[in-house]
Amino acid sequence: MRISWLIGGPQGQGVDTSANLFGQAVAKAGYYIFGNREYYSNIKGRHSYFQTVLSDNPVHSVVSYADILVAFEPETVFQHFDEVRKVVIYDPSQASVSVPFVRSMEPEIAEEKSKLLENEGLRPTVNDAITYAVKRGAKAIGLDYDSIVVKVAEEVNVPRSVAERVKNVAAVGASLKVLGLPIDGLLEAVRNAFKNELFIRMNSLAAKLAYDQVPSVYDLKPLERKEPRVWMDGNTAVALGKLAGGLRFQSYYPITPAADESVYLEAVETIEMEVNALKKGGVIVVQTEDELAAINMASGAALTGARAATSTSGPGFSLMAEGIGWAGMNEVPVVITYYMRGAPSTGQPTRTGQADLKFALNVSHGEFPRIVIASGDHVEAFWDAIWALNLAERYQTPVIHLLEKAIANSYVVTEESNFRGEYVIDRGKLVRPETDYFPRFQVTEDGISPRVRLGDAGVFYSGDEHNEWGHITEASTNRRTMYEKRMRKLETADREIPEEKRVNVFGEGDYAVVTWGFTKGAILDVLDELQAMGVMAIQVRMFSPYPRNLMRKLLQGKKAIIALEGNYQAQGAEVMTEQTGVFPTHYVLKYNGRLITSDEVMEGVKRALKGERRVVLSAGQ
Amino acid sequence: MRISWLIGGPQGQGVDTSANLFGQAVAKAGYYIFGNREYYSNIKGRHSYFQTVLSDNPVHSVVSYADILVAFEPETVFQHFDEVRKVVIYDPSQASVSVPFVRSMEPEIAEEKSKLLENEGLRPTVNDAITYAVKRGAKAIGLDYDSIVVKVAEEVNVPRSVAERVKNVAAVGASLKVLGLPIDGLLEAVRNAFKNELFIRMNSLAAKLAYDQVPSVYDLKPLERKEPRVWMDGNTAVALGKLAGGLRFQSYYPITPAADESVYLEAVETIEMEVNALKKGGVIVVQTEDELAAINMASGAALTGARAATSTSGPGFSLMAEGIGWAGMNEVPVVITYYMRGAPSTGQPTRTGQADLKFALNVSHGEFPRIVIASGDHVEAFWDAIWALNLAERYQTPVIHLLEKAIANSYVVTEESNFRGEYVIDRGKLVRPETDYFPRFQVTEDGISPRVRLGDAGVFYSGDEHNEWGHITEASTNRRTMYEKRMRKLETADREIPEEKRVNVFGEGDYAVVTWGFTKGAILDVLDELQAMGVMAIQVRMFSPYPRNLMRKLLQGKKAIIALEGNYQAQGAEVMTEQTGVFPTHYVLKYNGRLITSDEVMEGVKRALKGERRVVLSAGQ
Amino acid sequence: MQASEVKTHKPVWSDWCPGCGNFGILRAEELAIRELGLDPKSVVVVSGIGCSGKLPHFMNVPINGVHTLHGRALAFATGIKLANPKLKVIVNAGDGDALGIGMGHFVHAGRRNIDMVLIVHDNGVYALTKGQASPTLRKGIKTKSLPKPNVNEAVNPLAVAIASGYTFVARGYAYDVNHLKELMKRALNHRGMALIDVLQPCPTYNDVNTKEFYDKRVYKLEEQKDWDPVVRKPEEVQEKALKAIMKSFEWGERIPIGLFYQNTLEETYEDRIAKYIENYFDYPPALQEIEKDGKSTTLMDKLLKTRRI
Amino acid sequence: MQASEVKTHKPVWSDWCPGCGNFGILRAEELAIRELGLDPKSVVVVSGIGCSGKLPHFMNVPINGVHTLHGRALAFATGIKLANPKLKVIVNAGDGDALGIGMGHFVHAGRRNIDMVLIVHDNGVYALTKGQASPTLRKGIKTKSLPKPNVNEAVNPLAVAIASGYTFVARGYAYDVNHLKELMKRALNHRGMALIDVLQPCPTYNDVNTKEFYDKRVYKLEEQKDWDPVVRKPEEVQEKALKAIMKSFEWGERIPIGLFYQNTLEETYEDRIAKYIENYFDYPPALQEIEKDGKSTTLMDKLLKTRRI
Ligand SMILES: Cc1ncc(C[n+]2csc(CCOP(=O)(O)OP(=O)(O)O)c2C)c(N)n1
Ligand SMILES: Cc1ncc(C[n+]2csc(CCOP(=O)(O)OP(=O)(O)O)c2C)c(N)n1
Ligand code: SF4
Ligand code: SF4
Ligand SMILES: [Mg+2]
Ligand SMILES: [Mg+2]
Repeated sequence: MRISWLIGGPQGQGVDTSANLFGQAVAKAGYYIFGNREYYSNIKGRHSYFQTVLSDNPVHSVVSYADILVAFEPETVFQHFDEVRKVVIYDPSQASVSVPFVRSMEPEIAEEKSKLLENEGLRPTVNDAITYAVKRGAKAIGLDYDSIVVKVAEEVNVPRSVAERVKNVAAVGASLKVLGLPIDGLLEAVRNAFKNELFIRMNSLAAKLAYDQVPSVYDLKPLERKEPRVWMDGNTAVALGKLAGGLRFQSYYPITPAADESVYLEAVETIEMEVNALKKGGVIVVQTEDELAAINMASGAALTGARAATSTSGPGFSLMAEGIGWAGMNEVPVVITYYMRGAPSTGQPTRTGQADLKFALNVSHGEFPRIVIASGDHVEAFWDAIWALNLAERYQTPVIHLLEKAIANSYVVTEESNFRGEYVIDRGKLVRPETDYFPRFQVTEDGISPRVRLGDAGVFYSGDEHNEWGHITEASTNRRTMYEKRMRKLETADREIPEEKRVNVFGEGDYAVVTWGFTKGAILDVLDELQAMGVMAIQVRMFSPYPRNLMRKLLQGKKAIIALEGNYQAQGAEVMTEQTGVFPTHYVLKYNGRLITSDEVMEGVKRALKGERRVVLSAGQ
Repeated sequence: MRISWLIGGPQGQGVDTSANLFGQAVAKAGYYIFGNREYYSNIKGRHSYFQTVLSDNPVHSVVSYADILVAFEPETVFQHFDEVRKVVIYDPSQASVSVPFVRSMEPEIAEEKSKLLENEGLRPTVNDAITYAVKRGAKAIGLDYDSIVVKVAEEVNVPRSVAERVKNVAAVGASLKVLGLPIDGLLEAVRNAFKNELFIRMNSLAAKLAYDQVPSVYDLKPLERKEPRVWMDGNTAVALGKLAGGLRFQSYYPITPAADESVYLEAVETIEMEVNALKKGGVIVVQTEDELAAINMASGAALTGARAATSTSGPGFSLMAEGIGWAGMNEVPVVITYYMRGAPSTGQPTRTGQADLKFALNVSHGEFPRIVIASGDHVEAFWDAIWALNLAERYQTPVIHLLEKAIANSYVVTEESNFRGEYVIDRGKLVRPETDYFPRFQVTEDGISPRVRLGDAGVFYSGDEHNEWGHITEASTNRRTMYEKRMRKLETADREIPEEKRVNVFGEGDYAVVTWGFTKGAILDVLDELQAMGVMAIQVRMFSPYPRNLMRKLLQGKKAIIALEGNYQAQGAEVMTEQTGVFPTHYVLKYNGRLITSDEVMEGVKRALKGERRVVLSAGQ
Repeated sequence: MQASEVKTHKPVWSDWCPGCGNFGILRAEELAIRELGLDPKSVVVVSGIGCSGKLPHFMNVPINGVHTLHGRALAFATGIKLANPKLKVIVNAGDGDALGIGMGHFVHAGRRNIDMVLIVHDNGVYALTKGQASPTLRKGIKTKSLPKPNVNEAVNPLAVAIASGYTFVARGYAYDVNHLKELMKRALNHRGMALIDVLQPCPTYNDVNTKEFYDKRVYKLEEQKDWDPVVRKPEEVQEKALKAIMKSFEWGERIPIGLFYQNTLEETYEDRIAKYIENYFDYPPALQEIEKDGKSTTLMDKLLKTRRI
Repeated sequence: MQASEVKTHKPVWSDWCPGCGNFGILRAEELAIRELGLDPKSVVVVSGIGCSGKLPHFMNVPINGVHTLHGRALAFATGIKLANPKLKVIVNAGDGDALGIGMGHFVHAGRRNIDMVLIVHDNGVYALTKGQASPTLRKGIKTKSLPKPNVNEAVNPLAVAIASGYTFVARGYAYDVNHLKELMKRALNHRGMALIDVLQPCPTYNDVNTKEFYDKRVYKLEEQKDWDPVVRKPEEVQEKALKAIMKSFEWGERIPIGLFYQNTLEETYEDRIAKYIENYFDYPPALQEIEKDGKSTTLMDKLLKTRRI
């Protein structure tokens, strides 16, 4: 069982809040959830929507349709009427509103949607859009928002303009009824969400009124939960992982969709630690003047012995290129958490993307060990954040941790135990010296030199080629020695890190889907179906050092190799070919700024196996 | 016939001048020349040297030995005694100076060279270093610099401290005698080089005195020249190419080894043009506050219709990443001339490198057409500079023109006609609009939209995803359409640009050397020898769009594919594998900051063909 | 659906929040362009990234709009203006944009004194990224979007501008459209680098520097009898600059708006270029015919001959 | 040959040109560190790229040297200092470094008021790239390395520093080692962000601002009777800042060196952090024992529980 619920509305008018309340109510009823937020790079007024997929089994992705669409204003109806399957909740008093009156709607979308209606002989009105949905089998439920608003205003004794705000909670109340779930979870969530007693009363009332107004369509029952579950979005998962991994310094410059991670860390302030003398630590979070400062501050902090990271998105990462090179040259353990969004340039700041892999792998001029990992879901994001910090310190080199807006701004409800376990910390060759001066860059067999904190002995660093002491030298023999020493670290890492840890394999079969990042979740959600078709899936989790041998083995003899990625070039596949010589036979790609959905995975794979060499997916408003 | 002459001395003490004078004298005598300068990232005092290879045939590279070594102070003897083959000219009055007294010598080099002498039972003195060379068959010529200085001081009536400066011209005078060439060319060069009559007299006298002091070893004769020849270094070749290609705006931030190109352009000021009304144009050169400004200013200028470029090296290019992405998103015809030097980070600012290819190919987040070309020598650099400007405007996208310090700071003497011919200008779809507003990003079949100048109609640009009018839109359908439109341009370019133009093939045979950039010259200089062994050479000149099909064809059935590159990873080969699935069988690599020499090419290829899978070259001080 | 099927330019919906100060800036700018009778096609409005950065898209005149990168608007504008000095270039930037990430360009633009106008949307916050403190927010202030009081000292954009060489330095107020428009007209008529720092309430994130806050504090320098900020003789430069800097520190119960400093004597960067490049103003880079029948018009003969050996 | 076979630290040859002003700065800095009795190991000298940037490598005391990127030294230094406030952090940067490409960080460092010292090697040129004009070279000046007179106006680093919040602003002279050393000691003792702009002749490229040029112009503020640049009461801040700015414009026949401005009242950025993070000064990020027996010491239980649903 898997139900997709979608609520929309203008940015800044409570869509998020209502989706949260809905999620909490459903989670409290024992359901697993995957939720995703889509919004414009805008503060108020543009259409944003929240899709929540609930299930009695763990769920990891969204779908390209809405079983239940919830609208309290016209644009949501216009944007989504063609996605509804089962139920659409709308405001009948707005039935006559037509597309041209919705100024916030982009001309491209207005035109596209009007045409859709026109093709069916319908006019571009709310009424006709609902008709469209009903014709396709959906049940239309008109919710009398106005009467609810009026009642709330009366009962709680507030002006109507204030009571207007309850519409979205009303929508949630109605949704619960449609699902057949009790309303208590929602009322509890409302009590937790609002501090103000008045708001609690207003919203509880609205929820109840709406609940009573609509029929049940589904017949869901509250489920047992065996162990505690948590609500985890991607930004928080990474922040928590970093804390568990001993992060003590984070610099950042605000950018979507990375900033929330830093904001979370900043709020933590003092940290409890299991240490004898002074029990409490703290993570310093610095909002910098730009991303050039962010990466270089983090490197500076790392030189003192603090575990340090920065977090950014494409434009910021572009600005960090030079600093990452310095960190590579100076063997600085620094982590760059990199949330991909719509690119190139400013691109689509609030939409997802998966097109920065090769930039991450090759960032900055020259050669040095760049370690690049890419997480596939929220749980992986948490553990990878710890892993990244350990890799950085063990191999003394920048580690780039790739994620996507799709993970950052989506959330799962899943077992808390997924985030518990042994948090291993590997500080590598961090030592306490006894001498006045310390040769920081000693040549060793594995390429890794003993490392000291600034302040423990006189050490030198330089972005210029340097000798073992960190002093500049241009001698050609030293150049070669130090160059090889640095590059050897990547070979060491390649030897030490089990390739099995760098790849996730799902199922078995003659056909392989090769993917990375968020798409993992979409695959997991249709794995049974894929398996039934003889399709297995391979998710690359570490791109550098690349799991060359294992990948060769896995790809060998496959009847089809389908590259499934959120970009145009199939960058993951390009790296695969570079490393293994193997080309994909098919491509299933998506680059319209929206998440790859689980049903699209099925569609793509099926079309590919029917012979389409390149399938381009395009679901999502 | 090919003779390698090498002069060394402390930076800032006339080594360059003397090498120039020598080159002019030899060129005037009808010889072809290739000259290369090696120097520290230092203003005064560190060891710099100039190697000049002269030949009766065109010459394109240096060799790893000095037939004639010219020293006027101890460090040059210590740095190069083990490279001499035929003649070493030195100052016998310094015979007893020993390594520890030469403070400017880096400890690494001091130790290395002392050990070399020690292994032969010699002490680290000038005297013993000369002995070492003599033992290996060189002839030692002691030039009595002091007596020359004294004589010059007397005759011209200047203090000895002033006369000291003539030492290096004296060394050149002696060199000409050693070669058996007449002195007139040098005297003429001295007259042209110095404005001050006193200096002309001093230096001419010194040259003559030295000329008379030493014996002839070679027996060169002045040669006929059929057509005019020019003296061309890489920075100037590019600057001239840009002018021929219609460049009118260049922004730059000073950086080695790129800045001299901009300095040259700045000096040009007013340009003569074959246009009716106003006959004179001009190229604006702006020294910016940083490289972020440099790329973005160039993009701004390009939007107005001016052909615009910027020129930089690794650290600057790293800072340009974000700006290049904006140019890609906004389809700006802008050229980035990228001189590679020792990397990563500040690296070795004055040494060569070839390790930035994959960064150039993948620079900035997201996907957009990046056109990347790499020149193999000075003549190619000139024509590629024009080509780059044309490609940028035809495909409306940033073009990265890769060169190396090895080309920038080296020079050739070659026929002037190599730089003459038809300078084609392709402005692509630049139009004059008739309307108030103009949709800058019209969707077309080839992906290329008509383009107008800012000021000709209201047009809009945005780094955000935009519609045909350049206005921001986040609609998922528009996102896909515009994304594909942009990427299509690269496919159009791939179709339109003959693959033959993207690859140079030298000779034929069962074995292939695959290379790019400066190494072309070294190969050309030993092509006969390679051919005799059945080895052909393939030089990739355009990496994006990659000449996939031609390369596949060329590589097919080869018994060995030897990747010959100036980096550690063999980046050119990595791209080759990514694009063709073909792996090299052998690697010949060099990454010690020094040029790959022609004799090293032979050494490397031979060792590879004997079975060494990875040969690392390391010639050069 | 492709815009190609439409092919008429549609005005873009201004997606700023209701009551946003940006509306006032937009309106004043449109009016200034119109009232000065500028040919809109020769006007280029360059912007950075932020709520402010969207401004050119919202203009209801067929100007050129170049919506650039966060912090880099001035660099693009410089390239545009120098390649074609016939264009009128206006830069709209956020305070984070111009004074945070873009501070380097801000200072260096002053040193060049190019004939452009920079309009800073000074709202005290990084609005488009949800209200973090911008460089003009004073230390210790806690807007509703901040979890704790601001830890950084504020910059004084007017003082830094004067210290950096701007030759026209003013402050406007977004809700006094008329006054702002007049300032813009003066700035557009000024030959040299002009800054107008506009107090721009952001009702969504900045609940400290609101309309109410400013309405009762703002006063006009033009209405002060003895205020003469214009340098007319070289000897006055230092004195007037210092006076303006002093004035710029006035912030509290009373906040001055209007022209703080104008130096009409300084030559522009373009003037300096024209000393070396003949015809620069008449035949600038953007307009040179570099091509004829597919071939270069640039004469290379002389240049090549200088390389002969 | 590997340094591993040597394993004793050798002093590095200072490869500056004979007569370079940098020698004086190096000497003064070594002396200041010694005379203050600082533990060299706890001193971190951070530098940028340029002739100036090599300074830490040339120091004859076992300090820590971090030779960073062009323009970014302050950013690295900030990370170092905040992660371990027990360290003494000194930044040496070229004028191109600190005031050209690094201008953004220069200004924002003032806003933070971190307890560090920035020493600018003010030689008027981009020396290591062969003498292009740096941001402190005045307009119209033609040094021997420039093909034409400088087209840009100079920045006034002292004025910009004061306008940006530096709490200690001084100017030194490279050839007056003793005076410079004393300034450095005062700066090192100051709690907050300190700038010393050092007039540093570059005999190789700058033949205008030479030793001769400065020797006859430079005078010491300390020797002026009525010069008191230290803010001791909050009311004095603005007045003393303005006086200092005014003084900083003095350039011509007489050039003042010494302390221009010092504000001892302003809290540091570290103080502001310490308000939110217990034990910050005693147990800073760099020194926290995050690991025990290979496992994390950070307690995650509470944090995870807040996510429960
Ligand atoms: C290099 C880079 N870093 C970060 C961002 C994210 N970003 C978008 S808008 C913005 C700040 C906007 O603040 P401001 O410049 O004051 O403009 P406002 O929105 O207040 O008008 C930031 C940091 C970006 N676009 N580019
Ligand atoms: C990003 C970047 N751009 C350019 C350079 C080249 N570069 C090296 S030193 C230098 C300028 C040095 O001038 P300044 O900072 O004044 O230091 P000085 O040499 O005068 O001490 C430049 C531009 C660089 N290293 N990095
Ligand atoms: S967030 Fe603030 S600045 Fe942005 S549009 Fe809304 S009110 Fe205006
Ligand atoms: S070039 Fe100038 S600054 Fe650099 S070392 Fe020489 S004299 Fe000093
Ligand atoms: Mg702002
Ligand atoms: Mg300098």
